[in-house]
Amino acid sequence: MKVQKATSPNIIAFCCAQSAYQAADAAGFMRLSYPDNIRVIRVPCAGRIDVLHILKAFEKGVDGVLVLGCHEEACRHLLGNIRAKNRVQKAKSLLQEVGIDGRRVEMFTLAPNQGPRFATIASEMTERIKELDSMKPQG
Amino acid sequence: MDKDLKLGIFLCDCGGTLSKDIDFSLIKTKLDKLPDVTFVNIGHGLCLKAAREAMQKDIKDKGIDRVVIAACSPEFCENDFMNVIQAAGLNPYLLSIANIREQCFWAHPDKEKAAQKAIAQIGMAISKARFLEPVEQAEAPVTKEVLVIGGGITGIQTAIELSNLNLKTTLIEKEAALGGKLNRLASLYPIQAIPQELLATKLKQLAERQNIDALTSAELIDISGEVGNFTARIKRGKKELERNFGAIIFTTGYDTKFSNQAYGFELSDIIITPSQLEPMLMSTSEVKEIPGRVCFILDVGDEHSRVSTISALRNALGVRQKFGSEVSILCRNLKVDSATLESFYRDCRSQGVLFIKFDKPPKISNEDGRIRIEVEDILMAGQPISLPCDLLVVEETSVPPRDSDVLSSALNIGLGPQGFYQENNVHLYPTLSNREGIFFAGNCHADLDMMRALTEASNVALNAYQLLSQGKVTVEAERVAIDPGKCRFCLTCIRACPHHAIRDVRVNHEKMVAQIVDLACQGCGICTVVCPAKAIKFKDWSDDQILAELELVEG
Amino acid sequence: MARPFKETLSSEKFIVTAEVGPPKGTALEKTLHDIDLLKDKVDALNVTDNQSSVMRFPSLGTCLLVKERGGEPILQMTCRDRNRMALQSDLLFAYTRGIRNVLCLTGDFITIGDHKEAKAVFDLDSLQLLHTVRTLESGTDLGGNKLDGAVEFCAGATVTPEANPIEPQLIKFEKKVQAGAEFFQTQAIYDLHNFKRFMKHVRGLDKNIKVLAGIVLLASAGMARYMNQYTPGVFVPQALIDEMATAEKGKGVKKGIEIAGRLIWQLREEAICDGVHIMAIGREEVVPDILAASGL
Amino acid sequence: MIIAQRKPLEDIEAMLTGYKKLLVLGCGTCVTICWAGGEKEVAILASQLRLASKKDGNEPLTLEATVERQCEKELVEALKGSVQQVDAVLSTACGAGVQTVAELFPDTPVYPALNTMFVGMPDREGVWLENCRTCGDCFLDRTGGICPIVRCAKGLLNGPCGGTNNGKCEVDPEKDCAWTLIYRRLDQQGRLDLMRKYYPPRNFQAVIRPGKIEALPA
Repeated sequence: MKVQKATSPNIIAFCCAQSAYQAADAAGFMRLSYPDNIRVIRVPCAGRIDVLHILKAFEKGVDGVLVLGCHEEACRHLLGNIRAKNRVQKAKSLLQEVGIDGRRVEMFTLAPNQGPRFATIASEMTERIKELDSMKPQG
Repeated sequence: MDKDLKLGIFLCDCGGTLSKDIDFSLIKTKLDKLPDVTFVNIGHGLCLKAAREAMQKDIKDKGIDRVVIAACSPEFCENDFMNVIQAAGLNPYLLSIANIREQCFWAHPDKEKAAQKAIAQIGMAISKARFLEPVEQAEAPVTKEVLVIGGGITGIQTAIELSNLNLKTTLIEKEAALGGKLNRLASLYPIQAIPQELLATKLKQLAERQNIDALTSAELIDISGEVGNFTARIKRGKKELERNFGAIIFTTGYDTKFSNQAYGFELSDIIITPSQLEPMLMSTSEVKEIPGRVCFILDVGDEHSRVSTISALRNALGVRQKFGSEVSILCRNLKVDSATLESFYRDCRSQGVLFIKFDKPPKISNEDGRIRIEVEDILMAGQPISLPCDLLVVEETSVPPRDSDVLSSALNIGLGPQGFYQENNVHLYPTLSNREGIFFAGNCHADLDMMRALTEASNVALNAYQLLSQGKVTVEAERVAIDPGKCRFCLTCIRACPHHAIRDVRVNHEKMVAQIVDLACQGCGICTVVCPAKAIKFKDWSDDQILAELELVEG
Repeated sequence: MARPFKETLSSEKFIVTAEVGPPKGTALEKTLHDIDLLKDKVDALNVTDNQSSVMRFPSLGTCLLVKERGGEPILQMTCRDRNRMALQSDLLFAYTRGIRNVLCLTGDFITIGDHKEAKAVFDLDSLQLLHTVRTLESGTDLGGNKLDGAVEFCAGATVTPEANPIEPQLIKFEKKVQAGAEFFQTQAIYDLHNFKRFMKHVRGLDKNIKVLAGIVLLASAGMARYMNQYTPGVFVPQALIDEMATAEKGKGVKKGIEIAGRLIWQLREEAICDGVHIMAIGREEVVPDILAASGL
Repeated sequence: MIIAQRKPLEDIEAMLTGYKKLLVLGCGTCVTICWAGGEKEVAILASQLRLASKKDGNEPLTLEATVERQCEKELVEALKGSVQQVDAVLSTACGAGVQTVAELFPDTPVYPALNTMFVGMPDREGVWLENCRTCGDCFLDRTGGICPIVRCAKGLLNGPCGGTNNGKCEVDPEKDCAWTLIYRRLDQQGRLDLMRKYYPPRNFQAVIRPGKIEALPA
């Protein structure tokens, strides 16, 4: 199916259902506006997010990936968020290897009630990706 | 991915609030054209009873085999809709939800863009739906018996609470008598009772219960098995016994330790710890000479704990009442964290206990068999005070009981930075360990006063009750499952599972492979990711589903 | 002609040896100058073998120069760059050219040097090299074949008194004694308290073991701190670092000479050990000053 | 088990210049367990290669497969169909696996994606340690089960060098000094006499390379 392309850039946010996904909901509750180009994929824990998911996202043509999990020491599964952090680091270096700027992937942590933080992260990441896009050589 | 699917899409405009600016029928028209979409319906409140019944009917009538719901956040509606489609005869996991309320219409004021995003999100949900798989429910039997480790007041109370809930309980205590610290304390806080009398009452209650087996001089050797079906080996004298339990509760409490390194001097006849003072207060006849002035000192090493604050206040009052001595408490800053403790502190003051607060640790010297304390009192603008005293009571720090580390590594349960047991998530699940079916109560994992410890005792008993009361629990069977053919038995998942829910088994008595224990699995998906052979499938968060969602991202 | 080192060892004299480092390349002027300066002031000149795994002019070649100019050379041999065949043939050659002293070392590891990708040989270790010397002396080689003309060497070994833990080091030391090491040269020592304790242990084993304390010239407080942090088995006490720090800018070496001289004086005065081995590391020209400062 | 590590992507790309169709071929045994060349790593490498070539404007075909053991001819043989579809094979196996594929498919170039590092064991998650040099003349009976040939940087047989640094190795302060470990183990077992013995030079030709073992037919 063809869906109309979202306002560029395309950003995928993998959101832990324990925290970040709820923070995204909270942003909606509070009617906080953030760029509509963010596509949320809900996961049970940040520890479910795989380096491969991030790489595949870039294969599909996304411009940026956010990995959003619980604050440190607040993971329902103890170290899921720490694992996610390490995997984001790994993904950054794998992407650098193929010439994609590692700053296109970032991990942030949030609490379920941090709607404003979610909106800020979404906006800042969008700005960051726009800036990186503008630095890309044309043609 | 199944070839011929019958997708049913249910849109909800949330009582018309979402369709104010956007025509949902336009969205419906787009969705209608998609392959495999059998049915698209616009509802005005899918959370209403009538709408649900209609949905069930539609599912049945149209032969829908995958349900996509576009409504509010799955955080609110997922469980409900799972029940709805289950009632319609579908496996509840054949459901995919697009969040078009919180994460679309509520977040994006530009309704056109919000609608575009909604369509994209629905597209992602449809894409995911193609890869959904049923997850079956299964019943797992559980042993309706609980092991409580540690026979102090928390353990005793936990056993009594479990007994009240009709759960057979074995309470083990490594010492020869139950009661732990209650045997050795001179007073209690906040209960105004003689500790030994309170203990006697509790022991009497314990003895009356048919379903509590209290074993003293008993130590845990090891525990095998998983939640619902643990086997504990317990050593009692020369005998060793083996029993099965459905749940295990740690109430091992804490030990105390005086750190002479922090103080820079050793204990003596006139420098003692609270543990040495309490027996003197319990039988004053043993005290040869009544001390004229007694000083308590806190905060020389680390900041004092709740336990040591209470100890200092209780004993200061005890000394004041039993000996009539002059009593001072020297501390950096007394921390009272409840109205009850505040009033206890006021009591101490009104009964003549002096509080001296310092910034710089006091100088303590020995002078002709007496102690001289030199301190700058910050309440008196740092004025130096020279305080002679006959007895100095230093602070003891709480340390984990001696074999905590052995038990924790044997059972794969975590220890926190100070070596006490670490809760699964201290904020959300204060009495849960990282392993299903193993719980903590009392001071083995937190710095608690007695009332708080007793509250935890009843909480934790309810935790165990919830798990065991039916003699069986319903679990999702193989929700996360390891393909034995692909498993290389590299142990990566077994090492990585935060809940120790993966064990090794032999398939057909031949090949060793890892297998997930459904009852212990808490569904985080960490194993799925770490597996280097990609042998682990998380059925309702599979790679296929996640990648299918990505599929729709590009325009 | 210099006195054979073996004779010096059996005399009652307080022994002094100094280290000579061969050049990187073929310009031998400084090395020759150092040899001429020191050959009559010390009992033997000890020539390093690709020291710190840095490729240089060979130890054997430099020993020949020492010999030519009338000095008494000690040939350092490490096991890093040559296998047992090369080591044996070098020993045969050295003997025929009048080199009579050999110091058997394991050698630093390759990666600290300037040929980081080279193969580290280590076919033998220092102890096995000592045995090799003794085997060649008995008229056979390591393959058990009879030699047509044997060798005779005064063979020494090294020890690190400040190694941590010390016990395994002492076990190996004893094995070297049993293998017939005739003298020991130590890693740099600065703390005489520790060194005395080590020597007490050595004397307890065998009163006749000859130990030459390693004296490395300090050039600055920074160098002392660096060695404490990065050179295993070297410990410079804080008091000495502080003392080095009192030196005016550019006068560090002078202070270092003073300290080295004082250490040597005390080692001799209190008869702590049998002699010293001075390692000036590139500043061989100040060795006479050190000797003067020590009263020798 | 054999421990391997992936080569930098840059090196891999340099080998593969000009190929349009590739098979990335994993191995399901040692290199799966050490996270270097199992199905997961094959997927990551293939994804990287696709991303890299997409950036260059190419859209090459990248097939992925993993065999149980790439050093077994019969198991690799089964991949004939896939190999025939591609211009080159990129193997994420150890050197033995790469050579098996090369031998079976002599017409197709085979490239190594990994460096085979050593024989070792997992220490903790994601960390592997070398502890066997495959010297062919096992010495462990004399050293309390700790191999100085591989765990001492210099492979010393008669005790530590002078570089023991608080029980660590002078070559790499992150690593334990093998002889300190051996000393402690033998001391613990009351067997220090083993350390006091002199051990003559090793037989470096215990395995005449290339190694070959012929067992009697079973």
